[in-house]
Amino acid sequence: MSIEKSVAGIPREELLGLLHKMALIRRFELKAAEMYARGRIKGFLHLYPGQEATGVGLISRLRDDDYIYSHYREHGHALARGLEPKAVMAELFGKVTGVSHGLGGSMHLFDHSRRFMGGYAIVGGQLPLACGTALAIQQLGTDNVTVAIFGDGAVNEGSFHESLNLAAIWRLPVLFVCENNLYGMGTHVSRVTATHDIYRRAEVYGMRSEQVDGMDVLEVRDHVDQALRRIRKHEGPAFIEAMTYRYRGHSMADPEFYREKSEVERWRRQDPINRFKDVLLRADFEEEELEAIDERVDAEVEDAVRFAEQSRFPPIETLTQHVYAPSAADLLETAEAPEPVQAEKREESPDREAGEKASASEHEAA
Amino acid sequence: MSIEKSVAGIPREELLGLLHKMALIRRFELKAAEMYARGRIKGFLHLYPGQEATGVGLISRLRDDDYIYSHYREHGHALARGLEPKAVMAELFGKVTGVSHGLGGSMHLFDHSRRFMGGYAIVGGQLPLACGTALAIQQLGTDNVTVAIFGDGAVNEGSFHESLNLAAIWRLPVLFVCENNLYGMGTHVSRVTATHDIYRRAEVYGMRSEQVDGMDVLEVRDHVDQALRRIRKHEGPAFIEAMTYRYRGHSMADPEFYREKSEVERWRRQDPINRFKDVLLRADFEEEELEAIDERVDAEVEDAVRFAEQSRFPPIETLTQHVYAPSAADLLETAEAPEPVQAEKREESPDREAGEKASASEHEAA
Amino acid sequence: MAELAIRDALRDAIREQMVIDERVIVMGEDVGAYGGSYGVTKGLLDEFGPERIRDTPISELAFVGAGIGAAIGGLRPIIEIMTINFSFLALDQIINNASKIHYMFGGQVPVPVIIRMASGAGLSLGAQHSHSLEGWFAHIPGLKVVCPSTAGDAKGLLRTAFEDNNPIIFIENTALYGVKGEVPEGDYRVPFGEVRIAREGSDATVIGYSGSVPQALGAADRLAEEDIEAEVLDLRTLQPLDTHGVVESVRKTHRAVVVEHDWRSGGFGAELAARIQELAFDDLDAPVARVAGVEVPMPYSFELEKAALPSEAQVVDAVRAMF
Amino acid sequence: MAELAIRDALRDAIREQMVIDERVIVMGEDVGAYGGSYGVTKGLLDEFGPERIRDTPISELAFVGAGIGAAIGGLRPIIEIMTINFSFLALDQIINNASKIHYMFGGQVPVPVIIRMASGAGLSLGAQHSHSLEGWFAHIPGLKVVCPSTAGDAKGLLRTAFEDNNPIIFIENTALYGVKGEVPEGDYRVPFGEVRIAREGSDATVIGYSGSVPQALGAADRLAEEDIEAEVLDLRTLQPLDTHGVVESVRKTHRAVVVEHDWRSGGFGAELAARIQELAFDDLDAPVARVAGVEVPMPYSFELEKAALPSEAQVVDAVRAMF
Ligand SMILES: Cc1ncc(C[n+]2csc(CCOP(=O)(O)OP(=O)(O)O)c2C)c(N)n1
Ligand SMILES: Cc1ncc(C[n+]2csc(CCOP(=O)(O)OP(=O)(O)O)c2C)c(N)n1
Ligand SMILES: [Mg+2]
Ligand SMILES: [Mg+2]
Repeated sequence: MSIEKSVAGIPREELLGLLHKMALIRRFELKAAEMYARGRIKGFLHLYPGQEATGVGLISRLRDDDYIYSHYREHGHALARGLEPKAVMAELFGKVTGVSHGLGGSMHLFDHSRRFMGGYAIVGGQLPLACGTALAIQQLGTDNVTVAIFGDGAVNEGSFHESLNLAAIWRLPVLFVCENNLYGMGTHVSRVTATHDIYRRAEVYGMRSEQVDGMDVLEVRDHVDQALRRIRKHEGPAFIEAMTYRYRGHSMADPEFYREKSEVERWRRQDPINRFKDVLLRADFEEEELEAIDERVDAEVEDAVRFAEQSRFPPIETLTQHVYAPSAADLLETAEAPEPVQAEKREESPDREAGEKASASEHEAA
Repeated sequence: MSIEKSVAGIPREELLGLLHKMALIRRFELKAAEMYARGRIKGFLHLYPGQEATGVGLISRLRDDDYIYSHYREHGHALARGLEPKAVMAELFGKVTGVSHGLGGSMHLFDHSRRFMGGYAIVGGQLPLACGTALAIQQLGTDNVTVAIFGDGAVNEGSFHESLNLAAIWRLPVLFVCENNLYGMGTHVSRVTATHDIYRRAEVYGMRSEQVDGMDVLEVRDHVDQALRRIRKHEGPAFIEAMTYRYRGHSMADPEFYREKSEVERWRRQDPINRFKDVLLRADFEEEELEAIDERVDAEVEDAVRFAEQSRFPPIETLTQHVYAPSAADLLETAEAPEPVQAEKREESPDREAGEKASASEHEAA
Repeated sequence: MAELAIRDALRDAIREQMVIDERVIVMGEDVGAYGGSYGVTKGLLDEFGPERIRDTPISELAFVGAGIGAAIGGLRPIIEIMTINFSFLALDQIINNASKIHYMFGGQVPVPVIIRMASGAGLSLGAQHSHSLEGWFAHIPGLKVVCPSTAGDAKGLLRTAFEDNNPIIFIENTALYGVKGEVPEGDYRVPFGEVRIAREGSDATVIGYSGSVPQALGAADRLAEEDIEAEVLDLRTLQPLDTHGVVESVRKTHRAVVVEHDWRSGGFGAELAARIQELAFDDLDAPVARVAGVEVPMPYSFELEKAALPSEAQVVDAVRAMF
Repeated sequence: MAELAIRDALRDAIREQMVIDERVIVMGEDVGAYGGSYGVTKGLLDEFGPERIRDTPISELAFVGAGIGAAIGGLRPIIEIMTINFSFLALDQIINNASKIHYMFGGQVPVPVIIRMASGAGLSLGAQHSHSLEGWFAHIPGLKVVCPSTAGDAKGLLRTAFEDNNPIIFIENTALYGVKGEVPEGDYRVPFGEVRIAREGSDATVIGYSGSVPQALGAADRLAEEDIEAEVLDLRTLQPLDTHGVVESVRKTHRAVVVEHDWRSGGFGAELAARIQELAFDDLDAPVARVAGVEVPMPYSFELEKAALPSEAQVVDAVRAMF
C-alpha cells in the first residue's frame, strides 16, 4: 500500500493524532521505567516501546462502543484508547486515583467507560472473555466489535485454539490481533511455534487472516479498518498478525541473554515513530509541528507523574470492599447504606477482623 | 488403493487375524451391552461397534514396543492390542482379575506389559501424555512410536492444539489418530468444529496428515504402516483422520434424539466387518473359514463372561493400597514387608480407619 | 406445592427466568437437542431456540471464559459444565478471571455468571469422574458456592442466583438429580448464607451439604431409635457460609459431626471444624468429628467405591462415640 | 556447610542429580537461556544441553501432561511451572492424570514426576499472580506436596523427591528464593512427613509452612521478649503430613496457632486446626487459632497487599490472646 496515498486520504489532525499517541506512549513508558527504578512502581512492568504503531494504528479505528481486551503489556493500548495518562500512571503507582483504583496495577488497567476491558496477566486468558463479550454483542444485535490483543507466545495456549474455534463457528464479531514481537519472554517464536507464520493458524478455522507490518501505523490502520468493516457486516471474526518488536526486556527483570544487541539495533532502525515522522515530513508537515508534539507529551507525562505522586493510596479500610458486587438482595438489606457491600450478611468472618488488624500491623514478607 | 492388491500382499493368517479381531470386538461389545442391562457392569459404557476397522487396522501394524494411549471408548483398542477378553470383561465387572484390577472400569483399561497405556475419560487428556511418552522414546534413542487415539470431539480441546504443537516442534514420535465418527455425544462435528476436514488442522503444525476410510481395515492398515515407517525414521509426528461411525448411542444412557435412524442404517450398509468379509470371499476364502471365526469369538466372549462372573471383587482391605507407589525410602523402612505400602509413614491418618470401618458398614448413596 | 425431582425443579427455574429475562442464555456441551447429560435442559432448545440454548464445542476453558465475557457484556449467562471433573480445564477462567475481575479492576464491572456443574460419586464412574470439590471453590474469594440437596432449595437458590451480580458456582449432586421434593409455587427465593435445619434435635449437630445430607438425615433416624436426637443442618451455600447458624446449633447440642463425600484432608469439613472450635470451643463436649471420603482416587469396583464414601453407619458411630 | 540461597540450593540439587541420572530432564517455560523466571535453572542449559533442559511453548497443560507421560515412559522429569498461578491451566493433568494413574490402573505404573512451581504473594504482582494454594494440592490423594522454607530443606527435600516414585508438587515461595541458609555438604536427604522444629519452646506451638515460617519465627522472637516461649514448627511437607509431630508439640504447649499466606477459609490451616482438635482436644487450653490471608483477590497497591497478608504482629496477638 502506498504510504503517500494514505497520508493523502487522512485528515491532517488525525495524522497528528496518531503521532501524538505514539509519542505519548513512548514517553510514558520511558518515564515508567524511571519510576520503577526509583521504587515508585513495583511488581512486574512490561513496556511497549517499539510496538507503538500496532496499538495506535489498531485502536485509532475503533468506535467508542467497541470493546478491547488486552494482556499485561497494555499501557500503550490504554493510552491509545484515550485513558488519561494521569490515571494510568497513578495505577502503576498503586494510587486510588488509578484507572483500577490501585487494585490492579500495571498488568490490570481497566476503564469501563471507554470499554477498555482490561489487561490480563495469564497468557491467553483474555481470549475467551473477548469471545464472550462478542457473543453479548451478537445477542444484543448491534454492530460493534470486540478486539482481543495478545502476543506471539499466546498462540500456543489451548485458550487460543478454543477461542478461535468458538468465534469461528458462532461467527462472533471479534478481531483477533496478535502482536508478534518475535519473543515470548526469552523464547524466540520459531523455537516453540510449529507454524511459521502465525496468521496461517487462524486460516484453519476458516477465518480471514493476514499479516501486516506492525511498525507502520498507517498499514496497521488500513488493514484494521477493512477487517472491522467486514466484521460489522456480520461476516464473522478476523485475524491480524502484526510483525513488530519490543526494544526493551520482557519486563524490568529481564537480563536479555537470549538476543544480540545488534538485533535490537536493526529493529530500532525502522522505529515506527521515526518512520511515521519521515512520512509526515515527506508530505507537507513542518519539523516544528512534530517537535511541538514531543513537547506536549513531555508535559503530559510530567503531569501524570505529578498527579500520581500526589494521589493517595487506597485506604486500608477498603481492602475488602469489592470482593463481591452488590446484588438486589444486598441493596434491600442495606437500604441505609447504598455503597457496595460484601454479600455475606450472616457471615461473621474472622478475616474481616484480620484485615482491619493488619492495617495497624507490620508485615515482613519479601 | 486397490483392495485386491493388498489382500494379495498380506498373508492369509494375518487377514484372518484382522477379521478375527474385528469380529471379537463386535461380539464382545454386544455382550457388554447385555451385561450392562443385567446390572453386571455399571457406570458409563461406551461401545465401539461400527469403528472396528479403524482400531484393528491401526493396531495391527504396531510393534510390541510401541505405546498406545486411548480414550474411554477403548475396549476395541484393548482387544485389538491383544489384551485378554477375559481380563477386559472382568474389568468391566469390577473384578480383581480385570486388567486394571477392578480399580479402573470400562473407561480405564490398562496393560503395561502390552504397552496399552490406558483409556482416559477426560476428553483430550491422553494427548499430552502420549507426547510425553514419545519424548521418553526420543531421549532413550529407540525407534518405537506412541499412538494417541481420540475422537472428533477432542479436536476442539486446548490439549489437542498444545499437544500437536509440542509434538511438531520437538519432532516427537507420535502418531495421532482421530476416529471421526461424526459425533461428540449428541453434537455433530460440523456444528462445533470450524475446520471442515479435521486432518487439515494438523497440517498447520507442519505435520503430515491424511484422511482415510475408517470403515476399510486394509486402507487404515496401509496408511498407518506408511506413517509409522516415517515416524520410526525420525521424521516427526503424523496425523491420521479415520472416517467412521458408531452404530450405538454415545453411552448406554443416550436416547439418540440427535440423529435419524436412517443415517445409522446408511452407515451400517458399509459395515467394516461385512465389507472385509466380502473382500475375503472375493479372494480365495471359504464361507466356512469365516463362519468358524464367528463361532470362535462367540466362545471367547462366553468364556470371558464366565471368567468375569466367577472372579472375586477386590478385597475391601486393598482400598488404599495403590494411592502411592512404593519408593526407595518406603522399601528401606519396611524391609520386612516388601508389598507396596503407602508412603506417609508417620501419618496417623484417620482415613485409613475410615476405610477399614467402611468395609463393615452400609452405604446409602445413589 | 408440587412434587418435583431436582432436575425438573432446576429446569423450571431456568425456563421461568428465560421467559422474563431476555439476557439469560444457556451454554454448555449438549445442552440443546441432547437435553444435557443429566437432562436438566431438556426441552429448552425447542422453547428458546439455538441462539439462547447453545451447544458448545468440547472446549471448557473457552466456553466458561465466554460465559464470563458475556456477563461482562451485559448478558446473564448460565454455563453448564457437564461435570465438576471437567471444571479443572476451566479453573483458570473461573479463578483468575471470574472471581477477580470485579475486585482487581476496582469494582467497575460485575460478573453475573452462573456456572452449573454436576458433582459427586457413587455411580461407578471411576477415578476421573467422581470428584466432590465443593470446598475447593469455597476457598476462592469472589465466588459464591451453592450446593442444594432438595428440589425446593435447588429452585429457590437458583432463583436467588439469578438476582446476584457475582459469579456463582452452582453444584448439583449427580446422585440426587432424581430425588423428589416439594417445590413451592410462584415467586419464592431461598437466600444465600442460611442453613436449613433439616431436622431439629438437641443432642448433636450433624452437618451435611449436597450429597451428604440424605446420609445425615438417615443417621439421625437411626440415632433417634437410640434416643439420641440429632439436629441436621444442610449448609446449602458454602460461600457465603452461615457460620452463625452452625455455631448456634452447636451451642445448643454441644456436639458436632460433619459429613461430606469429598476427601477428608482439606475438605470443607476441615473449615467447619476449625470454625466451630474457634467460635464454640467451650460449648463442645467432644472434638468436632468428620466423616468424609477416604483419600483414594475413586475406585470403579462397586464395593470399593462404597467403602470409599462415607456411610450412615459411620455417622451414627461418630455421634455415638461422643457420649 | 555452605551458605546458599534457596534458588542456588535447588539448582545444586538438580545439577547433581542430572549428573548421576541420565533420565532426569528439566522442562518449562524459559528454563534454558533465560535461566528460569526466578533463576533456579540458570546455567543448566550450558552444562546439559537443550535436549535435557527444554524450553517449552506457553502450553502448561501440554508440557505438564508431557512430563507425566515422560515419567510413565521411563524418564524422571522435573517440570517447572513458572508460577503456581499458571498451574490452574494444568490442573486437569495434575489431578485427573498424575495423581490417579498409579491407582486407577491397579498399581501397574508409577508416575515419578516432580512439578516445581513458585508460589506466594508480597511482591506487588496483583490478583492473578499472587496465589498460595499449597493446601489445594494437599487435598488431592496421590500427590505429595513439598514446600520448604530454608535452603537446607529445599535441597534435602528435593533429593528425597528424586527417589520418590510419585508425582511431587514442589512449591517454592517467591519471596524466599534469595534467603540464605546452611546447606550440608554431600549426600544428605530430608525425609518427607517430618516437621522441622525451627525453634523449641514450651508455651505455644506456632505452625508455619513455606512463606509463613519466617513470620512465625519473627513472632516467636518478639514473644520471647515477653517471656512467652513459642515452639515454631515448619511443616516442610503437607502431604505426607507429620500429624504426630504437630500433635506432640501441642500436647506439650497446650496452644496452637497456624500461620499461612493462603486465604483463611479452606486453607491448609483449617485442616491443621481440625486435626489438632480431633487428636489433642483435651490438651488444648484455647481453640486453635489461624492467622491467614484476608479473603480478597490480592490487591496491587502496596499497603493493601501488606494488609491482606498475615503479619508477625497478628501472630503475636493470637498467641498472647491465649494466655
Ligand atoms: C499462562 C501463563 N504462562 C506463563 C506466564 C508467564 N509469562 C508472562 S508473559 C510471558 C510471555 C508472553 O509472550 P507473548 O505472548 O509473546 O507476549 P509479549 O510479552 O511478547 O508481549 C510469559 C511466559 C503467564 N503470565 N501466563
Ligand atoms: C473434558 C471433557 N469434557 C466433556 C466430557 C464428556 N464427554 C464424554 S465423551 C464426550 C464426547 C466425545 O466425543 P468424541 O471425542 O468425538 O469421541 P467419541 O465419543 O465419539 O468416540 C463428551 C462430551 C469429558 N469426558 N471430558
Ligand atoms: Mg511476544
Ligand atoms: Mg466422535
